[in-house]
Amino acid sequence: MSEFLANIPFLAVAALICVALYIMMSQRNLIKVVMGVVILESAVNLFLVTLGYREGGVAPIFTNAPGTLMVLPVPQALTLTSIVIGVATTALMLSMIMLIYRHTGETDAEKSRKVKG
Amino acid sequence: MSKIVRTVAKLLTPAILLFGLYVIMHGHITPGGGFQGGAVFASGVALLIVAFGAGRVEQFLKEHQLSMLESGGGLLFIGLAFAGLATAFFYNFLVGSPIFGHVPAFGPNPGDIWTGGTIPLMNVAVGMKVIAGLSAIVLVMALASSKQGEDE
Amino acid sequence: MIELQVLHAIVPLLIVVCAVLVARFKDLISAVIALAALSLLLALEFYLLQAPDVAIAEAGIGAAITTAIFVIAIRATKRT
Amino acid sequence: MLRKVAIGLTLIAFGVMFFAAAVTIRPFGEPPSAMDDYIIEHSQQETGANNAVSAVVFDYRGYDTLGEATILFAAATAVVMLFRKRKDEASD
Amino acid sequence: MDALTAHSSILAIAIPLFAAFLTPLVGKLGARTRNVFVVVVLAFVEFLVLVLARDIYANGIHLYTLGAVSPSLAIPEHYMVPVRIVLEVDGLGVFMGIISATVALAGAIYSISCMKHETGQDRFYTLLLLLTVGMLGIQFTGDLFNLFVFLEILSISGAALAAFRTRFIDAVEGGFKYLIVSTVAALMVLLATGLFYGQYNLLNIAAIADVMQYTALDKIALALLIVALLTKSGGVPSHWWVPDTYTPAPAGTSPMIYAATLACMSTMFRVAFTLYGVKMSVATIGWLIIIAGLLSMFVGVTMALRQTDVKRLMAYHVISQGGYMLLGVGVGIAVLGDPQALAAYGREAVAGGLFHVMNHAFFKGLLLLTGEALFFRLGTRNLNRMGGMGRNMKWTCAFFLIGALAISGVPPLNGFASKLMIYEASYQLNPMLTIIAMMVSIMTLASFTKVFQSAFTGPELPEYKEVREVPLSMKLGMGILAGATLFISLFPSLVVNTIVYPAADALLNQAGYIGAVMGGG
Repeated sequence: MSEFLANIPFLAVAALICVALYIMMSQRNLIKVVMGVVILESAVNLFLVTLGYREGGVAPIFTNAPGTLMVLPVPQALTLTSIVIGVATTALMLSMIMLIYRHTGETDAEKSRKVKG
Repeated sequence: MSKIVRTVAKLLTPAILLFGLYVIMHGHITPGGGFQGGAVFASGVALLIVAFGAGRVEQFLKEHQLSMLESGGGLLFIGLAFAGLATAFFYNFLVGSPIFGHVPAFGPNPGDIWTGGTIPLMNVAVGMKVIAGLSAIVLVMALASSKQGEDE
Repeated sequence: MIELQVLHAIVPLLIVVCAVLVARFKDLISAVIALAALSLLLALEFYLLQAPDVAIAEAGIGAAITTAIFVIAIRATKRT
Repeated sequence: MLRKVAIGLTLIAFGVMFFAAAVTIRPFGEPPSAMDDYIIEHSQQETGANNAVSAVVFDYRGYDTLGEATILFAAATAVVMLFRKRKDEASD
Repeated sequence: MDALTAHSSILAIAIPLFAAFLTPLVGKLGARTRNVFVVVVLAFVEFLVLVLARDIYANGIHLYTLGAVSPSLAIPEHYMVPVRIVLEVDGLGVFMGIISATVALAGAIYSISCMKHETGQDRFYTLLLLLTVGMLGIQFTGDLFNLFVFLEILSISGAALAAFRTRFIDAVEGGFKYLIVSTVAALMVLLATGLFYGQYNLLNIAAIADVMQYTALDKIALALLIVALLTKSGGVPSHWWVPDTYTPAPAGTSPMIYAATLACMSTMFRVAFTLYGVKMSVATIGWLIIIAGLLSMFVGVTMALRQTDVKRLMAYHVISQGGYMLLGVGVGIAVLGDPQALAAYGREAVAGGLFHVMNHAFFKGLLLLTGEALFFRLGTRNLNRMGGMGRNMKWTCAFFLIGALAISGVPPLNGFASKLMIYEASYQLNPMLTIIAMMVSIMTLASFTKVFQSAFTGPELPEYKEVREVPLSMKLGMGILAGATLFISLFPSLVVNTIVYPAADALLNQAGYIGAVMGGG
């Protein structure tokens, strides 16, 4: 049981992924679908940072750190990259939705004809 | 947007922008760097756009200027990567040289801004790029959005 | 140390709650606010996980820029 | 109705998979660290940066960062392109 | 020259990237300068890839460690795992590199006249260069996270290009679908990367393959990777985005998006063969891929028979022909654990699948370009409103004939050669596979006969009397791909032996791939 509790961050990641998938599959409003993608991105980011956490470690910055027991730096770098990638894709998706709305007057996946096949 | 928001934006924006620049410059010794600083700076620009409207911001911050700045940042960044090509692409050739070349001792230390080799320069390049890229995205989307609003 | 463990349990749970709120809200602006709250809590969790670099980036990009572009996009389209 | 069942089944499949992964993955806070220990030990000598994350972002994995900057550039280009003025806009 | 060879892998990626950042500035100097600049850059990339290919066929796998003291030093001295990003190019990587660079060059040349009347051309060419970067990047990298990054570059630039003609609603919707599918797929790849990183603290493909234990988490990662990359390569059951994205893609970009799709497919093969290899339950995975392939073939071709939009029809053939590649390589995976069967027909099956990738990139690219040429001159893609174009557009007609005969597997064209290899190999695993594949081939021929009849033969329609042949640069773009198709048709054994078998062997030689990084091997 205590092991189960200790893994709460990982469980939260799993729950976030499920919520994101639910939003993406069940919502017909395209903006909501994009929100699902954003939550999925957040879940993956949280997963990466969680992977790098070391019990009792400090941030991997030597300036004024108390010692060299540090959390892992690589996942943090990966997460930085993935956050910026996330905002880039989100912006492009939202721009496309704005254009779809300009053409059809709808942001609903089914009303605006073919989107989502 | 209401007057309060504008006043707050007027007071807050310079601080946000300055903090963004600070974060970019000290990326190699304190938490932060080009991305974080650029994001903070761009969020200041976003605040301006929300408070004063995209039209007014566009009067002194043109989209094509941002495009140029972004291209410039990208070229500077990849140029620094190319500069290491004598050894390998992305080789940190400035470590040990007089410019940013000091090497700190291993372990915790108070930090020295003249360290990091190409890292501070890359931070600046990426900072330029992120500021320009994110601001351009927000600005263009806001302009398109306000235009779309008028159409209806 | 025990407080830290409690925090490590509570913040992720709050993040999940925010995600569920995003799914439940019909009004898009409310959903965006929930999303922004999720981003801020995520930044807090990153800080707790000793990742201040990522926390700054998430606060700047996730909470500010993403919210801004969502609001812009919603303003240009329908609200629900 | 069919759609709801399909969504439910997919969600259950993914849910079981991810929760199984979350429980079986190693305990939180005790990562293996073959690669990262090298960086913690050597980043100061090799790059001169006190911030190990910066060292990873711009030196050890600088190529990823280049890719990321490229993505931002591509997205900005794409957004500007999508909202560009068109010749036929008057007739639109 | 030696220095150029040593750095050729990174230069092939970095130079178009540099050029992409430069394109907005060069665009200020005028359209002609910019067009020449883009074409010269892509030609130089092609040259670099060929230099790299010569090196690899002579000296084996090419390693490039970014930022290291010496590029060939994948693992830091006195250490046991790779820390930096390593580019690892083997026979497969350079094989796909040649395809991508050639298609990109043809697409760019074709676009010059085709895009003349569009606005925003600077950005068009920037994105075109970035798409090339993405394709080469995912082929050359030896690092899982880097794979994710370049997959995203590819997705964003591909989606933006598909949506380029924003005046058409289909274009924006197609781009949006492509973007959603790609983003979710890329996030799945990232999740799988995280699963590996959490277990082994490694990101390098070779190093992970070396220590892989095939735990429950590895199985989940395998499922995520296969689903994600199968989706991106347009196989059934996640094929629905393909026609919507390809149909509206402008000018020379649809062959490039197609080449990007193939790049994703070859990445899937890389994951299956190199990352997992015999450690996974090969028969199950192999048969799953075979079934996906058969379904793709069948669904694609039956849907294609019903289409009246010329490019949409071709897009459904993209799905159907992708099935052949999956079938060929799937047969190879299914017998991976059985050395005897592997030597008897497994290697040939993989080679056949890869040969079909190459052939198809050229002739389907050609067909997509002819479809765009018809649209360029007629302003419609509807087959029922075309007719008699064979008289006015002789070149386009000839190019179309080459492509159509090749895709239907008519001897002596190259499509026949690669399909024959797949038939022979799959027959030995299960004769039913061959029968289905042949049936699909006949249906393909029927479908393209219909296109030929309605577009090029028959009475000349009065409203198209004034239609002329397409401009020179479009003919040139089509000509490059037609030339490549004809070259392979004339010298199939030469091409197979010099570049296809090395690519297949690179896939099958997992130990070699690992050993190049980890030493020993």
